[in-house]
Amino acid sequence: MVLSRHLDERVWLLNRQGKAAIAASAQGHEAAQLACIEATDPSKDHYLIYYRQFAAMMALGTEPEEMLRGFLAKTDDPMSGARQFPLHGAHPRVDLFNFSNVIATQLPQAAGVALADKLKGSDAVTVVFFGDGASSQGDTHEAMNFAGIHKLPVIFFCENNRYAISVPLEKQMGVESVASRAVGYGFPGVQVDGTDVGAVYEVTNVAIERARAGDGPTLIEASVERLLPHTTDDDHTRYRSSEDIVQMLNRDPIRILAELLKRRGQLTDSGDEEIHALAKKRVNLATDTVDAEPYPSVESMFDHVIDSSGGHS
Amino acid sequence: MVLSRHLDERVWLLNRQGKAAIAASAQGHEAAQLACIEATDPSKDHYLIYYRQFAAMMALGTEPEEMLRGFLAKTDDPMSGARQFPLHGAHPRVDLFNFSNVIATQLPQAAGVALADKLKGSDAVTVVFFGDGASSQGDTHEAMNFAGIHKLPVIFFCENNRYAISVPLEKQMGVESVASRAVGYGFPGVQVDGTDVGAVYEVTNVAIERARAGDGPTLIEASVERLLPHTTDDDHTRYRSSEDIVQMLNRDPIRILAELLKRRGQLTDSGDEEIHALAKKRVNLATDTVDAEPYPSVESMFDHVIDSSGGHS
Amino acid sequence: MTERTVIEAVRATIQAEMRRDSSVIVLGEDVGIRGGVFLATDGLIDEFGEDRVIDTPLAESSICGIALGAAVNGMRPIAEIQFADFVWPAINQLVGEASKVRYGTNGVKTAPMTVRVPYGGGVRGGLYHSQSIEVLFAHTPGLSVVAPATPFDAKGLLATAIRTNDPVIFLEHKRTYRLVKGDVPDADYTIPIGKAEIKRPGTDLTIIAYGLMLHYALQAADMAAANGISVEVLDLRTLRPLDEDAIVESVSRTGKALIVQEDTLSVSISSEVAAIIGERCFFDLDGPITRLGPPEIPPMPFSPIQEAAFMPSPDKILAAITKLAEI
Amino acid sequence: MTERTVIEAVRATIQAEMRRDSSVIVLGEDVGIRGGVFLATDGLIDEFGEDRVIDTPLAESSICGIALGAAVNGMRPIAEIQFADFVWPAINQLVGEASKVRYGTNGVKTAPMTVRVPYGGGVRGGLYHSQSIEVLFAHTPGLSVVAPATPFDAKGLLATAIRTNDPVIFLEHKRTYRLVKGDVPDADYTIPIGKAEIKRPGTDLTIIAYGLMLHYALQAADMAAANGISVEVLDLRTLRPLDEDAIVESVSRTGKALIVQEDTLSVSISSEVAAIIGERCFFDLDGPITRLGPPEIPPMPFSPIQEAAFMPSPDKILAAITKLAEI
Ligand SMILES: Cc1ncc(C[n+]2csc(CCOP(=O)(O)OP(=O)(O)O)c2C)c(N)n1
Ligand SMILES: Cc1ncc(C[n+]2csc(CCOP(=O)(O)OP(=O)(O)O)c2C)c(N)n1
Ligand SMILES: [Mg+2]
Ligand SMILES: [Mg+2]
Repeated sequence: MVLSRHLDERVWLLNRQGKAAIAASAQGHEAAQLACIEATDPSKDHYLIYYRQFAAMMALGTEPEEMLRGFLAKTDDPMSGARQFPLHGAHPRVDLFNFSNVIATQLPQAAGVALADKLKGSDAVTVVFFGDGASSQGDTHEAMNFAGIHKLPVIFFCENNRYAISVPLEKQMGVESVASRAVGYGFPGVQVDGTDVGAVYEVTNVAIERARAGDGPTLIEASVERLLPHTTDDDHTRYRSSEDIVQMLNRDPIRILAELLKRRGQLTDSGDEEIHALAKKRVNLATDTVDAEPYPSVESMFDHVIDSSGGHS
Repeated sequence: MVLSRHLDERVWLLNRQGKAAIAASAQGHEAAQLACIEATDPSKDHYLIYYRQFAAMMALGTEPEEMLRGFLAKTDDPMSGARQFPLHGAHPRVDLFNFSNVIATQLPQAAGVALADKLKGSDAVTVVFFGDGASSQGDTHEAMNFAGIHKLPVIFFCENNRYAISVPLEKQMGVESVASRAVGYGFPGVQVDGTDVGAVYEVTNVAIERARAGDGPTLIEASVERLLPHTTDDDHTRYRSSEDIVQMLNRDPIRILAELLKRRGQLTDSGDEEIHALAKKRVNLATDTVDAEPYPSVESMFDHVIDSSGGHS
Repeated sequence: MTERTVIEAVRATIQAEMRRDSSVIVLGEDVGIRGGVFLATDGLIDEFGEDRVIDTPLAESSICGIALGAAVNGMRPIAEIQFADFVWPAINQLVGEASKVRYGTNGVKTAPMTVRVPYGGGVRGGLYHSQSIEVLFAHTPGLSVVAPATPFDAKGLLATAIRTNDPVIFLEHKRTYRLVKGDVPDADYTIPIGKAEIKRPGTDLTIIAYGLMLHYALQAADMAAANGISVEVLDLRTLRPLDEDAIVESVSRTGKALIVQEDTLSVSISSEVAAIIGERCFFDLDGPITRLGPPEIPPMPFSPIQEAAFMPSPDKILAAITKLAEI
Repeated sequence: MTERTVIEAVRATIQAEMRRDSSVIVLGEDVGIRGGVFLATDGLIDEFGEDRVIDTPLAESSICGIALGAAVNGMRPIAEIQFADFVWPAINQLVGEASKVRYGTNGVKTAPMTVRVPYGGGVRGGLYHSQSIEVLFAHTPGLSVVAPATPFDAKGLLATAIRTNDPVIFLEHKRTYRLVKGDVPDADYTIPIGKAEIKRPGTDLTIIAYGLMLHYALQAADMAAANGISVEVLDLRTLRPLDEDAIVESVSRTGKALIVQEDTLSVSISSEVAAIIGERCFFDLDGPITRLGPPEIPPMPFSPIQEAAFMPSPDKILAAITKLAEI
């Protein structure tokens, strides 16, 4: 979590330096992402992420160098070879992917992935991440409806940070909670404090067990804060009040967790500092390494448009 | 209701005679449609219908001749001049329209119509009709969500006949009722027996008052029976069990209403027969009239592609 | 060898592919017990069960999105869009997503899926059961688009489509379904995507067509032959990638090209074929590159009189042949 | 007269039209207090309020469907699609529905709506913030498609679009937003839809382009002039209906045509322009109808090196000019 935070901060710095074209940050979402992943089994489960899944990708074993290659558009970007925005493409080691920037397309795709597992008799679970903004899309409805009918092993994990770029929740929906929609599809919808690692782990665990047992989907809505503007191209002081910003900063999951551990005596101040120092060092190392790496060749952009073998099974 | 039924039957006959290319029937849906319309004000309200709205169109004052012109593709088809399937296009006298055969597109359109009324300060209400099948479409979700946010004066009137062509309800949704989804949008959802004119009138009336008062949308789900196959191109014995068909026939709203009125002493057997005889006569007259009418010219197919005036306001 | 209609060839091929490969599944509206509104999947649910023949809710975007998800997880889905006119809600999942899966993941993921789309008019379908929808798909890198016109081609190309490791849009002209019959080998065979075929050789001019228009072109060519004009008819069969070499070879030889199309001409397959000819056959051309299609109005009126006036016909094609031959 | 960028011209025009006609409303994602991600609607919510400047949920199909419904009930909505890449979910409401409202109701209903779509690449947008999406719209009867390349044209055409009684797809090239500046009259004026414009006269060959490519073509024409080649540059400005007469007039005069396009060439605007030339200029042509565009791969890589290699550039255009001039 701390490493993810430091690397995330570094990426914004690299953007300000003109090295990274664009970045969306997971700052504020880390606890939700990490705790959710913790309850899953990366050796068989599937993860359909979206652009804000920085911490989730790290939790799934992506190295800092690999993360940076995406942002710096280096040839060895593991997700897409620098064809796509950072975090887009498919992971080489775990079944984590994010085909596009187009909001909510991943939800029907997740239902399809889960359908295939059901047909294969696999007990793998598909976790699909999305924001509150994505909940407005027709695809979200269609995906949940289908998953409900077929009791598919899929977890709809909504990171509700109350904003779709600048559009606040009350302009996105006539209700308070995304989770309230689950009743309309015939499966449980749960709201959880997304800054609370324990709570998120618990509800995800229940959902995973339910899914593996063949009992169908769960919609989890984790309330989180988007600590930074939407992306490096945004300035949220244009549309967030200063009270909103102050309150939001109080819900930083890293501070919350550190304070909790300290209260419990599981973390000392110096231990905390050491963790941060180590993370910083790791980030520096990765930055130096990746900075020196090559960019993709022009020729490689012609690869993989369609199956060059002629494409027959 | 009786006239609608007889004319509807005639249309199927005309199809069997090779005169009407295709027909979808409202048989079984009549009570729901008529009672709903009865609670509205055709002088100002808007109606976005779909292909099964035969009875609704008649309740809104469409003459039998006008109905038949659509089915027989005659030049004076009031809705589209025979450019479209019957019941598609726009009505010349009331604000009733149905732009396309594409299921559920009318729901966002209805939200837009209602938005315009809200901006204009009009107290008109928009009624949009759709089937259970349409409830699965993304557009339905998006429309209800928007209408809920802006508390738009729109009534979502679902005629749930438990089939989307051959697909039964349990393959369309993981829940029992479409109305249950309304809670996810922040407005009331009501289930009503669509063979019961009084009940439908009641719930629609409440919804209309709510909408006119600026309190927002209502989702009404009327359970009805599709007494005939999906269209004249369909054969429902391929996919409906004989018990299902027998049970369904017991829910014929015309029989139910006639029996109720007779039980109450408000209708005699001979009175009933007379109504049917009159309706048949009217239908015969209309058929003869329209049969003799001309088909559209080839030249007229070039009209109204875009504003021929150059299109400036 | 069995004589089959186009729809019978389609059905038999789906069945054969499902027997051949257990990862082939079918999904769409009414594809189960109803067997599809055109009966392309008739009986399949009895043989393969509800798991592999899935009646979906009425929601095209998710039909294609689910097919895509299943495809990247080991299945070979065949999604059916009930009528081409209803494919628009699924454009985002097909053109936006499926086309770029392989490219956008740098080859890590692939989407072996076939989307069957019954299209075209002349069936009293009016504005919303007659549309041709090939343009955008044929424009999009990463997709293949196939449009067979005969039962033989339908079988060979559908087998290829299903076995292809990338998304294929498979267009079936509704009017040909029962109208067009032909001998189809019972044995397994495939036809490569991207290969046009000369369906009738000739020397004076080349007609380029696909789908229903192929048959009208062949009829017109017969009539022209009676007038001493020798017409070659090239069936495109695949709309992406176009078989540029076949087009260039034929037109360079005959010196004249007439492109016949049911779809609106503006910005269409016919435009691309004309552009290929204008660039690559320029020095061999003996006459203007000619196109014949419907008027530029929404396709197509429900009125039978107007529908007939809207559609290109053998007679209209013959007139265009005669005019071009005289230049 | 004020010097403005393209985006400033767009913003000022929306504001002027909203002042002129109270039925003009704006809706889309982030168009309110955020002013749109490109600031095309910056400040409008302050002047016109939340009723007329509506921040919608993230749902493009309904943005367009709601605009359509409002349009048939007396409003003149301007819907903003945040990036062209996200217009695919709305195809059904635009191509399927809006295009046929007037036709399908036999003229009883009309849909005076404008859909603003920021499109195009060269902005490090990768596969999903760089797309060109004009093809399907330009193919569809009932729609008008406009693609201005200068601040002057943006103002005149946007005013026309908003006042038009039918749906207009208004394409704004993202790369031109701040890059391209020009004098814009402060007074009200309109430019008719369907009229191309010669942006640079010449005699040896005609380049036909629109959007960002217009500017690259003008640069290449300048470079060619230094080599003694006189290039005419025709700006299409409207993609549906194409100004066929202007294309034919220019190419017939110069005898050679080079069509330059950022969008994938296959089945595109460039194809249609080539087809028009191949049919109507055949007897005046002195060389093959030539097209220059990107490679047939998904547009376009995020990698800056690959993005640059993907895009047509003034240098590549110059090379094509030189080659064609030598024939
Ligand atoms: C279909 C689509 N429309 C618009 C956009 C532009 N866009 C990118 S992110 C975003 C907001 C998403 O908000 P949310 O889903 O809440 O995710 P968050 O960024 O808050 O985590 C928008 C509108 C997009 N990517 N896709
Ligand atoms: C988008 C779309 N997909 C498919 C169809 C084909 N189709 C026509 S009616 C229908 C079933 C509709 O069922 P429902 O909404 O329940 O209405 P009902 O006919 O039962 O009244 C289908 C699948 C269509 N018209 N539009
Ligand atoms: Mg959000
Ligand atoms: Mg139904």
